[in-house]
Amino acid sequence: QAEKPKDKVTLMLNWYLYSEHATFFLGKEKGFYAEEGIDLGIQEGRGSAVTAQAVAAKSATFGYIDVTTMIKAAAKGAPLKSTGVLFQVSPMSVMGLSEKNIATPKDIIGKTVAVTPGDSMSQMWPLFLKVNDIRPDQVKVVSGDGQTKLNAVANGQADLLLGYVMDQAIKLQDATGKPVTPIRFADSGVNQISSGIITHKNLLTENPDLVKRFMRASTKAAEAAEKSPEAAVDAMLKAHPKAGVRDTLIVGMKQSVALYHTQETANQRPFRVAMKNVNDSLDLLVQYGGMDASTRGKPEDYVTLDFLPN
Amino acid sequence: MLRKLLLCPALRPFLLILLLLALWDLVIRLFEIPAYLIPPPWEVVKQFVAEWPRLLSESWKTTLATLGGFGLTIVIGIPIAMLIAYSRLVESYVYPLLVFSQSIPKVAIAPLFVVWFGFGILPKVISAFLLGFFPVVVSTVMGFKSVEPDMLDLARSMGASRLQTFFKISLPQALPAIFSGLKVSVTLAVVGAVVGEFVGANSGIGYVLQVANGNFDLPLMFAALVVLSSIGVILFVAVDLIERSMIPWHASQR
Amino acid sequence: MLRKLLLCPALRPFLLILLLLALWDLVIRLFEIPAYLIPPPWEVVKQFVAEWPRLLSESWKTTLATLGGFGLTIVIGIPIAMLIAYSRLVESYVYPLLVFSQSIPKVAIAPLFVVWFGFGILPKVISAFLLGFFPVVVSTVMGFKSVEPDMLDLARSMGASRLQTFFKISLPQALPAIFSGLKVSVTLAVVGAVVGEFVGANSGIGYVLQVANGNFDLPLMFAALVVLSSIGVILFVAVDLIERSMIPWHASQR
Amino acid sequence: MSQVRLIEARGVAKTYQSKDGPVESLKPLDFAIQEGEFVSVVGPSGCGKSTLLKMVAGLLPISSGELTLAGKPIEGPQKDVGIVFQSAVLLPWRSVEDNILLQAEMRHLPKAASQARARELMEMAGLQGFEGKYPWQLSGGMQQRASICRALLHDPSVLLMDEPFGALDAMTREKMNLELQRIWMASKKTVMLITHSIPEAVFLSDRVIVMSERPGSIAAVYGIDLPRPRPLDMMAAPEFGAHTKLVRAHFFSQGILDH
Amino acid sequence: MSQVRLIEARGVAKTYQSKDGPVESLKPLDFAIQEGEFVSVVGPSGCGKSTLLKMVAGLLPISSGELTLAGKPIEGPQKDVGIVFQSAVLLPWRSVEDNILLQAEMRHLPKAASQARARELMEMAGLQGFEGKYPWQLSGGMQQRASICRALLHDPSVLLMDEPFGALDAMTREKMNLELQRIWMASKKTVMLITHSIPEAVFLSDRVIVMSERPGSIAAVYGIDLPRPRPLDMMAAPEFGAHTKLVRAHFFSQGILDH
Ligand SMILES: Nc1ncnc2c1ncn2[C@@H]1O[C@H](COP(=O)(O)OP(=O)(O)OP(=O)(O)O)[C@@H](O)[C@H]1O
Ligand SMILES: Nc1ncnc2c1ncn2[C@@H]1O[C@H](COP(=O)(O)OP(=O)(O)OP(=O)(O)O)[C@@H](O)[C@H]1O
Ligand SMILES: O=[N+]([O-])[O-]
Ligand SMILES: [Mg+2]
Ligand SMILES: [Mg+2]
Repeated sequence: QAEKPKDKVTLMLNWYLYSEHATFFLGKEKGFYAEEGIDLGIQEGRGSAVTAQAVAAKSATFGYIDVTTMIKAAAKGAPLKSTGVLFQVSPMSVMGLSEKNIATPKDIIGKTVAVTPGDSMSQMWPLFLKVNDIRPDQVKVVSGDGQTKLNAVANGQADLLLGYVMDQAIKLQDATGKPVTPIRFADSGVNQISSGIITHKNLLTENPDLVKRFMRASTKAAEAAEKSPEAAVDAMLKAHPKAGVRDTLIVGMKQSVALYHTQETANQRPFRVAMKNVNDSLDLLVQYGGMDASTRGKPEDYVTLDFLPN
Repeated sequence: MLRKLLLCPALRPFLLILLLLALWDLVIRLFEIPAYLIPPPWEVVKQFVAEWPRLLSESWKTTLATLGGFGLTIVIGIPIAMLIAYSRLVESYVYPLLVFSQSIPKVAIAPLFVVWFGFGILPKVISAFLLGFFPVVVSTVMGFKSVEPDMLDLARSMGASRLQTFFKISLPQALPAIFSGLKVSVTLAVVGAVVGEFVGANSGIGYVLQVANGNFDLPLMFAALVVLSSIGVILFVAVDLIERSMIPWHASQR
Repeated sequence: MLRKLLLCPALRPFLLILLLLALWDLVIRLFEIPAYLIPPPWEVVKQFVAEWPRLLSESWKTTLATLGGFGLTIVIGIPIAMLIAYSRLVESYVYPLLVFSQSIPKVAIAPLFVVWFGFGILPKVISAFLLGFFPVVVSTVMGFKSVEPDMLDLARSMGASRLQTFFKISLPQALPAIFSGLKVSVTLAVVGAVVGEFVGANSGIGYVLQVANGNFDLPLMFAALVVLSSIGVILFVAVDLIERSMIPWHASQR
Repeated sequence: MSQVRLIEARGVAKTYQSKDGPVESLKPLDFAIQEGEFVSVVGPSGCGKSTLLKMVAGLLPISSGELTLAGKPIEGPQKDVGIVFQSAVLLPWRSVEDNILLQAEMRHLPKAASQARARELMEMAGLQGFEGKYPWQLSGGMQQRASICRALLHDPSVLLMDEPFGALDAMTREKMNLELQRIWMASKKTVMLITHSIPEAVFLSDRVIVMSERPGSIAAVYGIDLPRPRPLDMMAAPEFGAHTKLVRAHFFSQGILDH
Repeated sequence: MSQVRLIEARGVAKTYQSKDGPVESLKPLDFAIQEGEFVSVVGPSGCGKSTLLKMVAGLLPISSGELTLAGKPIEGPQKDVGIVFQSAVLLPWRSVEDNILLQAEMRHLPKAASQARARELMEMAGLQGFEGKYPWQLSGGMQQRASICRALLHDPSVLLMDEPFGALDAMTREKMNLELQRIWMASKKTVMLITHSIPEAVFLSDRVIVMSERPGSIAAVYGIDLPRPRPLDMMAAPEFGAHTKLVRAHFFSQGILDH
């Protein structure tokens, strides 16, 4: 086995290192990738869109990004496909400091919400309001980038912000030292697939074996991470001591693995998304996500489960 | 003949736009850049036409913020430059502080603006001001320091006050330098306003850019960038025209 | 007496730093700014000391990228400015294009750099260059256009070639203006390098900033900003010293 | 003529500080100019005449000695003084007329009256028709004449002139000499005139100060007791010749040039 | 003296275009300067002398007529020419010596030889000791002398000088006059000299061109047939006086000034 030349593979993440990335470090530490003859390099990213473009340009072999972003790019002609969806439950949520007693969607009425214009959460926001029978004019919206949203809530200019449960919720808590209550969109039935693995379409035909091996290793890694989020975080911190504060990362990682399965896929291995879930996400993209209905296509155009282990 | 045609002032903007589009198209074909990286020009033109009313109204807001910041630049930057040029003490303390503040990327601190200035036009104006004012300060200091000693002697011999010397001698002589700073400043102010809109605003071209980015709508994003650049060009040309009318005596205008 | 102390060149940097820290502390106390918005100075100093080796090695990478971009600025910006100053045709086409490109916020297009240039030093250098070169072009054009007609007559009377006139007459006379552009440029190049690091680099102060930002480690973030500003100040002072040694004849130096 | 010492120098010297050491420009000088007196200064190029004039004007600090105007030490620019610099120093962004009116603006003089006077002076100097032109549209001599008009605009009681007529042709120069004499006699100004023309110095002055080569010192002071007003043809008179000869002889005795 | 017409003007006129309409500066002129000839131009201030000189130098386009040098139309700056401008035009970033050596640098002359010649010329002009000084550290007259040295550095066969001695005192001026005559006689240059001093024009020239008031035209041309070399005391000779009187009389006949 030692003679077998290893394939150099780059996995480009969606962002700088944070909790949900720990999965891949755990897989690397446990040697899952090496076993598959893969020499894995993990590359930090600068947003899902950039990683999508980089993978499309073959600057990276695989990407770990928000699959809906990839779908938008693919609809515009980027030769991309997802080979497995890790977050099948959307981490999107609207959150505020617990002291404000905003625990249910109805409590949002009359409050001020900070959003980042154009991002996937802001796009699903109207739907979230609709399914909860809240009129758009019953909430006040202010816009800002990620940091601004946190500042606004911490400082009282806004009561709530749209963010991910495993990301902003923890940051807000760390910054203010006060507990935070997130209201998940998914709990109101507004669900979209989220983080997953993507790659260039050509790779699927040129080197299907590599894709299979990579997905096999990644599946094992995800399973290991589900079992022990702490070990995953420790693996990441071992590789990158500056990646964050252990306790915080562990909280985030626990939140992350909770998104690995919907009820339908509860008994399946990670990455095996239900195509109905993908289809629903496409519907949402067309209705709310600015996707042109003529380019919608079928779930199979964007996601394939053919490379996943059984 | 061709030269004359190319230099004809009425035709120039159109030729320029054509040139730009041709260049763009050429680059895309030459490097085979796919549409999800850089959209082809006609797609952008299409989106441009379709979204025109919205782009227009949003660009108006960005322009307002830019002008506000640029106005602050003039009102604050030039007097500061004056003080730096005239007082060694001020120079040795204020100048380094300005330089210090200048190397901080505004995108990194802009999120704080919202906390202080809310979500209105103010944070944009301040961001535009912060990006724009340093070039004006540096150029103006240089301009004031280049004033010929002979002319200052002349003013002193007339018993001119500091203020008079400033307004009648130093300022006119420093004008070409000041305007060179203002030209840089005005284009940076546009960038500043947009950065301000990135971090906290519900309107403006920066907002459109962010939304387009989120939707992976590259044609809209590039249309917005074109609008932005056009705002920059128009403001630059306006400053240039003001310069020409204010310093017709300068060697560069003879 | 106090004035003398304040002006003493050896003490000045220390007094300045003290002043800065005091100001910072004052602002925080005065406006009761919570630590999650702006950390108190001593926290930053602590983090600064703790992370010093890392900050030093990362800042070195940022400085390299800055210098690379600044070098490009000089090598590309000044010749372009020359062409603009000497040819009406080039001026009427190239100048608007430059202005056009200038009003695009680099943060908006920088992500494309990653796709094209990867994660090496190249995207940082290019970003530093793009941010820095416009001020140099504008100032240099102004400098060349301000050259006195008398001196050009002198050169022509000596049968000087265009190149000779440029190097012996126009360039020296434009130097103060060029340097004023370079000073703005060098601080912007620092910002450019950092913006480049934001979008595509795994090292440098920009990277530290982003990571600190992601971890909500404000003291580290501010320590990084201080390092960044210091790089800016040092480079600015270096350009200033070169200026002083190159144009001791100028009115501003007498 | 009153006998009040308006300008008085006691041991006034000047050493310029330059990067390669001090440059001694003027050895200690002693002289006095009475109120209403017309004094010319002649001397070889580079002997320090302009330096002296700038110190009297309060534009250049003295290095040692005592320099007083009306008894008070000169420590900065003086108020009631008009200066013609050796170079015209016209502001390129102002028309000829506006350059002349700068004097009025700086001194807050009434506008209409100043304008009228500016027109008058320009006519006197032969600049009519060029009021609206910019300095670079003028010939060298015209620029110099414009700067003379500027110095006269506010009718100062002290006039300091550094080779004001150097760029003028003989006729224009003689005409300006006559004008200057007329103005001086009418308004009894105190005048200090630097010139390279010995006949001009003799023709206009009550006294001529002759300076020696660099570093400058006062070689001699000659009183010119010719009657006033002096017509141009007085230049042909033997007394006039005697005076110029005296000054000239003094010069050549320094052995600069064998005659 | 050879009889080759080196510089020839036929109907040369100049009208400046300015924002408020054209300014006629020179009416059509006809004149010729022989090779090796020393010609002076005198005329009232603003009559167009500097304009004429710049056109001969090829620095200013003519508005109409024909202007040739050695038979070829002057269309740009000429090579073998040395020019002294009315103002010194020294580069502020160069020392006096380097200002003079600029001429050598621009013309790619050998460095050592040029340096030696520059030192020689500076000594001739009384600038020794100021080689390393910057222009603003010189007196007005010294600046002018430096610009004369620069014009002579490359030993041009044609010398165009615009009031080169205007800022010099009488003695330095006479000394420079003698030097110029010596240089001219030794190297047989063709010289066109603009001056405001009629004695200087007569003393130095083969012919004196007298111009009339603005817009300038040629009022008269006088040949000066005094023997060479001319010592300074020739100025006292009656023939000399006759010449100056002729020129001067011509001037005053224009009624500029009653004598
Ligand atoms: N700023 C300066 N720095 C150093 N030396 C100077 C400066 N200004 C003048 N000098 C020197 O002082 C001396 C006298 O200069 P000044 O201009 O007073 O002479 P001047 O008598 O007016 O000569 P001219 O008749 O040529 O105008 C000269 O040797 C000159 O080099
Ligand atoms: N650039 C210009 N634009 C317009 N008019 C000009 C320009 N240069 C000179 N003139 C005009 O041309 C005329 C002649 O000027 P010129 O400098 O040739 O005179 P000059 O005979 O040399 O006078 P001076 O003896 O005073 O130097 C003047 O009336 C002047 O106003
Ligand atoms: O800070 N920026 O110039 O993008
Ligand atoms: Mg002088
Ligand atoms: Mg002239």
